[in-house]
Amino acid sequence: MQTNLLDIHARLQALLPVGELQTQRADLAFLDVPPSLLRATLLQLRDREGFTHLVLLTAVDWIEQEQFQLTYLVCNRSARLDLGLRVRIPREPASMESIHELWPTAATYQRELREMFGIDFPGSPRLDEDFILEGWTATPPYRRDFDTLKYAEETYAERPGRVTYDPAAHMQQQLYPGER
Amino acid sequence: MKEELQKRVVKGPDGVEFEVEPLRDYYCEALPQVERPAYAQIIEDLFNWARSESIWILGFGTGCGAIEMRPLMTPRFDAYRYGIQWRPTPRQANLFVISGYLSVKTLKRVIRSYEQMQNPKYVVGLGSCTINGGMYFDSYNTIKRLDQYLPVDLYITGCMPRPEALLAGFLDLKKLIRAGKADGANHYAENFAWYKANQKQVIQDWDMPDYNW
Amino acid sequence: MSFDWIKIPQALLTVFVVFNFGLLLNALIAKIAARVGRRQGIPIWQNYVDLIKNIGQRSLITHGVHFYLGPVFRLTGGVGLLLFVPTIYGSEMFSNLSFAGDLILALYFVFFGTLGMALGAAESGHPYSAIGVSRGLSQVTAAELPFALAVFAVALQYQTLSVTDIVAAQQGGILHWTLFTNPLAVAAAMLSFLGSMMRPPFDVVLAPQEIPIGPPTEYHSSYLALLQTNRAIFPIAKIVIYMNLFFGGAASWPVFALKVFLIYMVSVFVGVVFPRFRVEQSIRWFLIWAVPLGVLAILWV
Amino acid sequence: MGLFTPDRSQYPAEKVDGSLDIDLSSGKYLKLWQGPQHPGITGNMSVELTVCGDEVVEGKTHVGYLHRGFEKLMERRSFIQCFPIVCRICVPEPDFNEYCYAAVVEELAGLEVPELAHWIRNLILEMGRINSYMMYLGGQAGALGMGVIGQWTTYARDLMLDRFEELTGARIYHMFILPGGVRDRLPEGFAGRMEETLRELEDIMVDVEQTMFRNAVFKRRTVGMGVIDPDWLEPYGITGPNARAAGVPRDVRKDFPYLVYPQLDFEPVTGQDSDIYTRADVRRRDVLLSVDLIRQILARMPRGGEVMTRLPNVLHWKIDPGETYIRGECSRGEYGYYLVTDGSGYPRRVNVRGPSYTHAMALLERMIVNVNIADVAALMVSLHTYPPEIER
Repeated sequence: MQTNLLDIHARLQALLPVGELQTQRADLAFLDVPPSLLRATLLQLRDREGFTHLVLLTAVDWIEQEQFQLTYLVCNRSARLDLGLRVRIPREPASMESIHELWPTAATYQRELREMFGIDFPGSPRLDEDFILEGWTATPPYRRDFDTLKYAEETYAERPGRVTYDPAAHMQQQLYPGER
Repeated sequence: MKEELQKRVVKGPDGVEFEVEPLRDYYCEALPQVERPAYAQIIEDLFNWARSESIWILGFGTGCGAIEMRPLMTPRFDAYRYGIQWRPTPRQANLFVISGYLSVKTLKRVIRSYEQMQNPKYVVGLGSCTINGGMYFDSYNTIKRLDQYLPVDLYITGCMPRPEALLAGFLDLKKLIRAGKADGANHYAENFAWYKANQKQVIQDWDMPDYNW
Repeated sequence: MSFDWIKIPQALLTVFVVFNFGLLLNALIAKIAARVGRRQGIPIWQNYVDLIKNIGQRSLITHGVHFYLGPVFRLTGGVGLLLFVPTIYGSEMFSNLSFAGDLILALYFVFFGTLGMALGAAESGHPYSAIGVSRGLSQVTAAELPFALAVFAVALQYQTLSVTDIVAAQQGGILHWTLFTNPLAVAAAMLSFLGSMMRPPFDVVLAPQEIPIGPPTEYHSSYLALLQTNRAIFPIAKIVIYMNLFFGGAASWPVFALKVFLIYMVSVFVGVVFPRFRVEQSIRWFLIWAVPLGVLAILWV
Repeated sequence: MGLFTPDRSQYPAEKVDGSLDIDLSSGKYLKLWQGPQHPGITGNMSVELTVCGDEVVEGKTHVGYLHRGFEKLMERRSFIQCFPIVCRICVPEPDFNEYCYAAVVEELAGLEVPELAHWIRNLILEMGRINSYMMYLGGQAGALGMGVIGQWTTYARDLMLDRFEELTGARIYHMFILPGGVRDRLPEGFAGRMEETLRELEDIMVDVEQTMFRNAVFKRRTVGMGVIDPDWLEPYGITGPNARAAGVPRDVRKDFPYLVYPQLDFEPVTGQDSDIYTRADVRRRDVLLSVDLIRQILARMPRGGEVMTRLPNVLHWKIDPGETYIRGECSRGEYGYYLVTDGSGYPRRVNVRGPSYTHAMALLERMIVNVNIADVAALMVSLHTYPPEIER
């Protein structure tokens, strides 16, 4: 019998108090998990339900709610299902349990998150080494409150003569000249 | 400063202890010299002709433009016909093709490679990102004007430039060299302080001496 | 013993001719290799331009005294090899400074250049140079072994250590060549020849994809020009020895050009379509295939 | 192979945290940087090698030389403004970025794509796959000193780029697949010219097979070298040809069919031995598979119809809150886009999942231990990684 995400969710909910399932497609759904249960959920999914492939681990900055959302997307290749685990952690101080023992490749993702979002993963190998940036001292660049345009204008010399238009305003000027 | 660059005492394999000062031992801090044409005009003309007909490109693909360098060296475009070829080491190369956008991390390596090249040396900037930032005008990690950091002899526009554009650019560069106008290395040596100030402004992690060939 | 002083300018003339021939031949070989890759390849005069350009580079950096010695020793190896071996058989003008025991000297000169590079590359302090030179020395040693065995076989066969005498013994028809009188020695020597021409599959010494570009990593400007000069002379000088020992020598320049070209082409044909061996693989290859042939060649005699 | 036994007795001891205890000043070890200025590296990245004699004791991958901050740049560009920059994320195979971005936006915006556009997209992706493999084959042979293969395959790639140019007007960055469809139909007589190109390509592939895959020295250098243990597939997230060469038929085109792959007739190419040779061979056969797929697509494609759905005013295009993930099988493995929208005219967060990310970092660092310096370049190329998609 073909397993589907609802069955898996039901089995998961019987064991752990995870959140509701939000189905995006027949083969993709997202699930809210409290930070403390993440490891148990991942272990259950990996060892019992066959979600052995960690597709990606990334973060979304919900600055309005002072939270980071960590997305752990795991995949079951034989049943052809994807499940995204959404973990909300506070933005300051941002810290999360490392999962590099479950998937060695997660260490790389965690290094990137550490550098780009400033999220700490205690125990993850080589976490504080420079990964992509070198000698970065400003706000971690992927945070929403880092303004890349402003930083670029302040740091890098500009060639005079370059103009930037706002597309909407520019097209209005082009198509309906005279109208304000 | 990084730990491996600090002055320290090291015990060699034969048990002798000696002092290592990496910045002094591994790098040379003598500033670049302005080296003017030294011979009679007719000999310099001969040399300039030879330089223009034998352009050795440093094999350093700094950005996405590097992908069009391979077709340039293969049957369709075959730049070998014009005396252009690759050299894997900066010591033997004359031309540095900055193939596209430069992130700050690469810029540091580019400066080092450029300083290791021999005078006369030329720099060609490829693509709109070396001219004014191009697509990445608002990126926090790429420079917008290459000529602030290195003396550029020639720009080839496009995103990315086609191999035909590259060939045309190289022919233009040949004309510059033959006329003796491609004098970037001396310009770099003359305005060394200005270039270094610009470079240090963007490279946060400046752990090398000012001149390191 | 009287010495004919006119021999010195005559020998230098030989060097000059061989130098030009080598530059053109290298370009021709590069063109042939380019044709295999469906390219047109470099112009035939490109090597001259490169040479002039490298001499014309303005900055020169030195890493110490031995750094100078590298290219100088290398070039001495090539020129010395050529000077003490008769280039054209029967020509007083182009028999150079050959003497009765020149075969031993030639063997020595073949090795000389690599040793010089070892000095220079070690002084340059670049790790890739050091790795390249250690590979080069071990590979050249392995490649020279079958050649030395073949040379002993030939020397035993003709009972002389003079190259001129060996060539003389091979005159009088194609069947008098060592190629037919002692095929085993020739086979061993040709295998060794592949190894010493710095072409695939035995060019791990220079391998740009691993250790760009091995021993000459730090050499530039005039140093590189010296190395390029050697690159033109040394293969030809080496081929001259092979030609004299195994292929009946050359009695005139056209025959010389043809034979050198053909022998060179052997290594090119093999080289164009093969990837390179790792150094321990190539050493094993020489020990398994070439050395037994050399031993057999000595036994044959 | 005798000389290089995996005898670890003379190797450095491990520290408590699992890293090696390497005392550089003892003179026993040498630190070598392979890259970024190095011809034996795949693109602009570097590997920091610690060698003992001729053998690598430890390798660390360093990336970031190509970082432009795409994911940040896309957050301040509207959905249609993102479309021209996404292809620049991965240079040798840009079309997958266009497809994944278009698909991910279409799913969240609820756009229906016309049937013909699906076929044209599929055609472009397969053409791009051939290009990418051609770069790989040349690089793999070049890393072992066989430059002539690179000449042939780059020539074949140029032929395919001609077809791209005819179809899209550009050589490298095509910017053809945009959210809602594709820019144009196939030009008149395209199928015939494509067939000519494919024939020439097949001829070149025969040459490549003869000179490269039946070459004794090539076999000597690659067979049994750089083996990926099938047990590593899950922990290291290995996908694509690297996994298929280990005997696991893991192919997104089959497992999670997208575009018109369900209507095409093909079987994923797999190998058995999981060494460098097998990986190269799997990719060579994958080229032939792509050639076959292009023929099928051109033969079965609908003759007419729309190629573009009607978009809302792109200057004021807002997408409702949501998040999704779209994957496709690029030449290196699973390529995916993760998009989060928050109801504004700009993406909240885009994450690009390139297969090189895991292959070049964690996997390479593990595989490079115990390898001869001479094999490092070949090993790295055989994983087929493109640095720009690691750091974006």
